[in-house]
Amino acid sequence: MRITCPYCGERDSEEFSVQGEVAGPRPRPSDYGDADVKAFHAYVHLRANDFGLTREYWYHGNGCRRWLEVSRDTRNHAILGVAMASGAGRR
Amino acid sequence: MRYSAYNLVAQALRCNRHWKPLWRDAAPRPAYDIVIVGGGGHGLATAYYLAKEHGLSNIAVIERSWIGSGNAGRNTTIIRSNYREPGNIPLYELSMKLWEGLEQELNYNVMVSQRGVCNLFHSDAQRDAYARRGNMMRIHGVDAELLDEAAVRRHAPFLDFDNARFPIRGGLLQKRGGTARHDAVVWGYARGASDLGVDIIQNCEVTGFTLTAGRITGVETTRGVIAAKKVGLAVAGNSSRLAAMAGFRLPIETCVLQAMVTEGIKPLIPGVITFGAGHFYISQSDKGGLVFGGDIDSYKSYAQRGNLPVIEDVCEGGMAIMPMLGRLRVLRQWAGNVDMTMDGSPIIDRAPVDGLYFNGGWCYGGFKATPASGFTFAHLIARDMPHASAAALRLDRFSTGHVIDENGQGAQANLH
Amino acid sequence: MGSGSGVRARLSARAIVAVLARKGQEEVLAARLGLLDAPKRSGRDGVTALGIGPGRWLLLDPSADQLAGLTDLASLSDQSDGYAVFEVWGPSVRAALAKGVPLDLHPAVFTDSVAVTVIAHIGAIVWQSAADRFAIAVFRSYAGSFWHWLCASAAEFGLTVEEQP
Amino acid sequence: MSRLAEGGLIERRKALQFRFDGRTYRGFSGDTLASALLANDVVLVGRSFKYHRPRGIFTAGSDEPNALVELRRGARREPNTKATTVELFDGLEAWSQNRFPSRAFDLLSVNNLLSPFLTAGFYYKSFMWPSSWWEKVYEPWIRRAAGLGRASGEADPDTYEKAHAFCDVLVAGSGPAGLMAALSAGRAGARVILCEEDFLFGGRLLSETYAIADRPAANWAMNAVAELRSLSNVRLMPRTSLVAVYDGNGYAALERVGDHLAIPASHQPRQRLWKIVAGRAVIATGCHERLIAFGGNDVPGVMQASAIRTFLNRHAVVPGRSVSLFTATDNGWRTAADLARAGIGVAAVVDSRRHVNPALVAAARRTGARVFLDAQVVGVRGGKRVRSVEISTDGHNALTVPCDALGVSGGFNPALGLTSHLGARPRWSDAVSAYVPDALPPGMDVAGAARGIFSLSGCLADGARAGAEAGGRRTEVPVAEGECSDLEPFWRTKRSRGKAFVDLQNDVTEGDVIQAAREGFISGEHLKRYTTLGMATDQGKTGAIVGQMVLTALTGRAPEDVAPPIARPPAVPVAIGAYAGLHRGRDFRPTRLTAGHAWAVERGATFTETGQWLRAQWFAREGEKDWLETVSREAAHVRAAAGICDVSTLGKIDIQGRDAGIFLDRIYINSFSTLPVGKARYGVMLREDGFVMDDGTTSRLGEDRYFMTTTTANAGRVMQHLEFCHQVLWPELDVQMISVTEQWAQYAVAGPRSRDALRKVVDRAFDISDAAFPYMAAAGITVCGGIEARLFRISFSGELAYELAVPARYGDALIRRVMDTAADTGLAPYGTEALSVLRIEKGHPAGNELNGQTTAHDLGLGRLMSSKKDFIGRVLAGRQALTAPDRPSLAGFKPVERGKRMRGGAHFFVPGIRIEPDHVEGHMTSVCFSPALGHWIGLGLLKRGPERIGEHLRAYDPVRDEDFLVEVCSPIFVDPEGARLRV
Ligand SMILES: Cc1cc2nc3c(=O)[nH]c(=O)nc-3n(C[C@H](O)[C@H](O)[C@H](O)COP(=O)(O)OP(=O)(O)OC[C@H]3O[C@@H](n4cnc5c(N)ncnc54)[C@H](O)[C@@H]3O)c2cc1C
Ligand SMILES: NC(=O)c1ccc[n+]([C@@H]2O[C@H](COP(=O)([O-])OP(=O)(O)OC[C@H]3O[C@@H](n4cnc5c(N)ncnc54)[C@H](O)[C@@H]3O)[C@@H](O)[C@H]2O)c1
Ligand SMILES: Cc1cc2nc3c(=O)[nH]c(=O)nc-3n(C[C@H](O)[C@H](O)[C@H](O)COP(=O)(O)O)c2cc1C
Ligand SMILES: [Zn+2]
Repeated sequence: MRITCPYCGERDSEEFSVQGEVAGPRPRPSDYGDADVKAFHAYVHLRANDFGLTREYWYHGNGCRRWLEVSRDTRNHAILGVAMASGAGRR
Repeated sequence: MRYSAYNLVAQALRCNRHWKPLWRDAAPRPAYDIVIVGGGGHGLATAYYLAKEHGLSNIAVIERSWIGSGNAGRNTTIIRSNYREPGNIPLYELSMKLWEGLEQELNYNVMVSQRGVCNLFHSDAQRDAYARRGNMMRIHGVDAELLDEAAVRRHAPFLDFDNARFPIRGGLLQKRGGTARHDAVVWGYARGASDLGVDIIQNCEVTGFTLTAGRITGVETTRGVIAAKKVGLAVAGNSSRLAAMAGFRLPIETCVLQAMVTEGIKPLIPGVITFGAGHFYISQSDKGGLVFGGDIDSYKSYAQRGNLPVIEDVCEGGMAIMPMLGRLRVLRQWAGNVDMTMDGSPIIDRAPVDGLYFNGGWCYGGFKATPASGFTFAHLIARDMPHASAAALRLDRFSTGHVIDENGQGAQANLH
Repeated sequence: MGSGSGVRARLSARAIVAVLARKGQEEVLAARLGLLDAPKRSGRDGVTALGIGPGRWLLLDPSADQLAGLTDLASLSDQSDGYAVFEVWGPSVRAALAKGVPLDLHPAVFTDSVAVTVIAHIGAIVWQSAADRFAIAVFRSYAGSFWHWLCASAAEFGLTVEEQP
Repeated sequence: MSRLAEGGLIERRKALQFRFDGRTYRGFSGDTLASALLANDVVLVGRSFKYHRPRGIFTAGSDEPNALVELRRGARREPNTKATTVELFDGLEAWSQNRFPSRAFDLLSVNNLLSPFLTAGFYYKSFMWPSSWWEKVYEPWIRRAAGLGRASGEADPDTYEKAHAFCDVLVAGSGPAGLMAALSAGRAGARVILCEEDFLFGGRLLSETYAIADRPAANWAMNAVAELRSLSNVRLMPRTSLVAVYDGNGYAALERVGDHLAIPASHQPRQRLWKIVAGRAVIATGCHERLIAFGGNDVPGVMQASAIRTFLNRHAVVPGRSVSLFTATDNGWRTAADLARAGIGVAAVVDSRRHVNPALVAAARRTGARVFLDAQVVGVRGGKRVRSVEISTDGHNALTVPCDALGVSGGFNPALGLTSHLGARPRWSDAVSAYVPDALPPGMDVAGAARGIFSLSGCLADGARAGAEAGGRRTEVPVAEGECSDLEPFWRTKRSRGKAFVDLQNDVTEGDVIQAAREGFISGEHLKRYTTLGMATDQGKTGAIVGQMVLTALTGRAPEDVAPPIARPPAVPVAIGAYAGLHRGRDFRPTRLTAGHAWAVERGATFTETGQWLRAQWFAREGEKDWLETVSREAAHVRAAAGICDVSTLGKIDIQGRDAGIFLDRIYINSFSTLPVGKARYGVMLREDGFVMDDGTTSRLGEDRYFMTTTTANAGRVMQHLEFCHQVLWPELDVQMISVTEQWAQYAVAGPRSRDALRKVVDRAFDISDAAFPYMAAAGITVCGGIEARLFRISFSGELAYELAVPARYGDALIRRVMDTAADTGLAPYGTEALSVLRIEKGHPAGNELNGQTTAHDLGLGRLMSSKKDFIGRVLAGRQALTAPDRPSLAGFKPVERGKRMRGGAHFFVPGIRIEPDHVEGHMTSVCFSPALGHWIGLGLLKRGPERIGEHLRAYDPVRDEDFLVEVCSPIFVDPEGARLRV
């Protein structure tokens, strides 16, 4: 698989590690009670795991050390877009 | 048709003209008491045990393609119950016991080969971790032996003890572990279930659910709506797709797991051997091919194929400990889509929708669980109560924190 | 190693300072030091800057002057001891490097490029220190393993080791 | 000898000797092992997989199902090697396989008689009675009988390499299509790689008697290759198979660098795996001629018609004195014509078609061959070699025609495997009666016979087209001699005598297919798996489709309704060694060495692997009887005097920026923004799921600057985590970080005399007295006369201790200097094992406790959890199961009978209570012999551990046959007040 890092250019996926699906923004805790647990549970564990278009966090660890957000098609591994992940998981 | 020595001779004398289909290739009927989605090992075993253990008969297994086309038909066939977590051991050990009687149970030889599973360790810390695991197994009545280096040398003298980057210090051996003939497991359960009246419907994809007042009343398929009082999901890598149809999300990401087989050779290695300082495990099939694999291709995929880096990684691991593999040739590489959970352990539980039951999250290790998964899932569906051996495999364990994380990797699916 | 000398190599000692732009200061910093915020070789006044990530550079042999007064623009971190830098050249240099460098080193493609990458499982930074002359920086703990890889890869062409000038 | 007096692409002046099954033969440079065997009249080459039937040579290429041999001897033995792909070299040795005792007389050929029982799926229906026999009798027997060749069982002595290549256009295959594609791309200046698995370029052109541009085709090919070779933008790679296609225009190719030599040349690998990134690829891999299912189609002497032409035209080998042909294509006739031209008798040409180009028929008749149209071969006589064929024109009566070879042409399967590696499925083409590529992966094109174009002029033109479309330019297509290439599908002879094979290597017969269908295996994939059709080393390239078509017909379907089983990589089998390249044995992974490594080696250290690092584990002294004595001595010495330990492998991260403190507050469970400059603090960080991720000390070196340390094992993961948190979660923070693990060599200097020892190197300007530099102080200093350094007063051992860091180039010099100058303080090196003893004695958690399953509370660190701020993991650490009161938590243990040696991994039980899962109280995580206490001690996780001090428990360790009582105690065994730290 070849990933075009916005900084480094096209590189083999070997240089990257993938963390998994972009799970939406990190919830903002309020009182650290049940509601927060529920929100964090969804954020940390539950995944759409889409058949088709998905967004994943890839880390260019053997490159520019940037976290990237990669849009891919899980049916055929086609890469549809790569962007710096800055702020994607912001609250 | 029962298989017996007599029968084999009789058939041979009649030029093998009178064999019957192993299972009926059924067309869907409008309604069933229970519909199991997924004609892999787990779905078929579930149907078999529903009929056999719970006396139910109005059951269909719905498979979108041919039975066994999923992970059941593409795994590296390792069976073992050498787990560490108390939530896991009972299920895998029940499975092991069922494997041990399966050919008689099914009157079908699934070629269970208990030639041992040896997990190598390479450091003192790893030895202690394996001792912890072995002890936990023994406490659960499971066989486990901790081998020192000398014992490993006797067990597998061809390993590279002297020139290894990560020297082999010993191994955890489960002698009862081994392999089974994966396709035969599918066919054996299909035959058994079909003989007990289960309809096995191939080329029929579930595309949705019908619900009344929040309760499942059936499945929509590419061959029409099929009504059902209860629906059980056993679709492995496709779990999340089915869950989405029913309106919920799972703690699962579907990743690629690859495997390889070499050209067939005369017997070379005993049982299963796994490398503890890299990603590599290997066994030899009855046909002579060395079947091996390693880590998952950690990205999400439904494509049933992987990429080169993992293959290189696996072969490097192989050459790190078994340099005699060098000239043996990889004949074929393939992959499956594995349902990786956030703690690396499976789920057998009621789904958050009434009438729907969920079995999945088997990661890269559900083949060995096939008999027990079917057995306990059938129990859950028939009795609406979890079977004791699968009681810990709950869906809500992620929100309560009762996770079953064998390797302590945490909530990242592809790390398990 | 081998016969002939299709590949020549030497270890090169350089002062290396990592310059990491403070938040929002990337452009100001780049302008101040004449840097390109890209995986390129850049810099002026005798300093070579290697772009290793957005807003991140390694400066080779910078002078104290150049580093002075950057406090609000950048965080500096001395990396002179963190890397072993190898220089390799010779008629077969590309053929030898191809055995591990996963980059297109064709003269028309890899010119003023800097690439942080991985070679034989070893993280590395690759650039051209002169035409047809490649510099490869690896973390110093890997120097032995990297050298071993280089020898194995260059052996068929003949490898000559040159002393540092 | 069956060698023609002249002709062929062999070098008759270069005679080569080789041995097969112990006998010596001669061949020529340019031969394959197969052609050389045939030239020596060796027709019987091996025995088949299941029935042990005699087998010969069926093809002339990598689609060979039968002629598998064990090549080379000793550790270089390669089982299952296709004789048709082995380039002959002087001294080659090969043996037939799967025969006992010999190729000519094989005892297991009784299986042939048992064959009514050995049909599809027989394993699954049998070997069940009595059930206890399975493990002991049946399975071992099945395994012994299975497999073909024998592996050497010895380490492969040769080396392998991997390499990267990049190009605009990658062309696989150098037949007319591939050559034209390469020419039109190459002439236009594109960067072209042309890889060809054969040792000569030219593909079928080397085997045919066509003319191209009025020259013999082989000459045209050589000219084309010469032109390509003259282009600097074109790279020609002979002996290189394109083996796989991966995502993103990635291709893998296997170059056989040294396989044509007895042993690889010096400094050369045996094989090289190329990883190629290509803008475009043109797959021009040709086609495989397929077999026909008829009785005896496996007898040695039965061959592809096209293979006969290869042996004849390229290798100048006579495949038989009198040859018959059984064909459904014009290709069979062409073979007859070539044979006749070479003066070889053609006994009969049997064509299944009623209508055949009259010119072909007339030509064949002129050679004296008997011609049968609308006819079939229904049987082959001969055991170890064809003696005659039985031909029937009406399906009932047969006529026997003597001959000693039979060429078969049942049609062609485009070699399209590579086009389906990314999942694309081919489609059926009625026009050529074959599956042809349909949708293709991005960037890939297919040309020539691989695309179902079977005429020479068509292949030339198609190659030119593909090359042009891939970025080349239109190139003139040379005029080729017209070629007849009609065919009609023909799969099987009805009512034939004897076994009709559809998979020669796996011994799958037409009968097996019929039986499988009867048993319900009507999906092609089921058929494959039930019968093993197409699963052998040739992947059924010549026959599987015939079996599939038999099934298709039986089930009343048409070929377009079914998909043939998918082809997977590799296109040809690839040695495992090639995928590993250099990374085997000790070179499996790189080794990381600290700056002080050489010094430790000189001091006689024993090393241990920690991730990729090697760390000194202990420094044995003469006379010490075992490691335990050494380690105890080292640990005791630290407590008594002073020790020095290389801790450079700890992860070190330079964290700067205005918001560095805030950032760390969010990372750690405890607070760091409040840490004064010049101070260090122990910190614990969680994963977002609430379990402990890592720990370490982090110091504040300036208002905006922190220096974080991580455990060696987690250094990479923590760095990645920090960058995630910064870049993804809180990009608004002004924080910069970079690993400085490699920049600093760091030594722990510990023990009551550690300050004295340090004073020998710390420059006088720096006061390191307890008052000036108290516990948890951190500062930049200089040592040895002006060398920049960092000093931290932190302790893992519980003693007065420091960690001293210097730029790594001084790491070696520093330790030598300290050891020299501080000799009078008794300073002695200690390794990781003593380090571990010291920390266990102090109850500090490390790897075995930071196992990813523990919470801060479990480790007794719950009090550090701030309730005043949000931090990673805080919310989920509050989950019910993570806060349950009876979670196992950290406690200390000592054996009740003090002489006992405790073991990590033992489980705790209350004495007198049954050993069963529900009664497990916890387990021992770390143990050591404590020199301070004079007995073994341990740390463990025990339910309500801290409340149970004094209780006796069983430490149950069945895998090591141990079971004795231990006493629960505080995890801090030495100096619980921490007085020794602050002196
Ligand atoms: C390469 C590889 C190696 C492995 N090695 C091992 C091993 O050595 N040991 C081990 O224990 N485990 C192993 N596993 C894991 C194991 O194969 C799986 O965990 C297990 O097979 C999953 O259960 P199953 O058999 O029911 O799944 P599957 O066979 O995948 O069954 C699921 C079925 O559901 C069907 N389906 C999906 N969606 C629908 C729908 N909408 N409608 C109808 N049907 C649908 C699928 O077509 C499929 O047939 C391996 C897996 C892979 C991929
Ligand atoms: N007369 C007929 O009926 C008939 C039928 C089919 C083909 N043909 C003839 O066959 C020829 C087909 O030409 P073409 O160029 O398409 O094919 P080709 O068979 O001439 O060449 C294909 C080449 O690809 C190589 N190859 C195969 N797989 C490879 C791989 N994975 N990696 C690298 N190399 C690989 C082969 O070794 C071969 O040299 C024409 O001459 C055509 O006339 C004739
Ligand atoms: C245990 C096991 C052994 C296998 N042995 C062979 C083999 O000997 N020959 C072969 O061609 N394929 C073999 N395969 C691979 C299958 O052909 C096939 O690739 C795999 O089941 C996945 O299916 P797919 O390739 O159709 O997707 C084996 C697979 C498994 C799981
Ligand atoms: Zn990058």
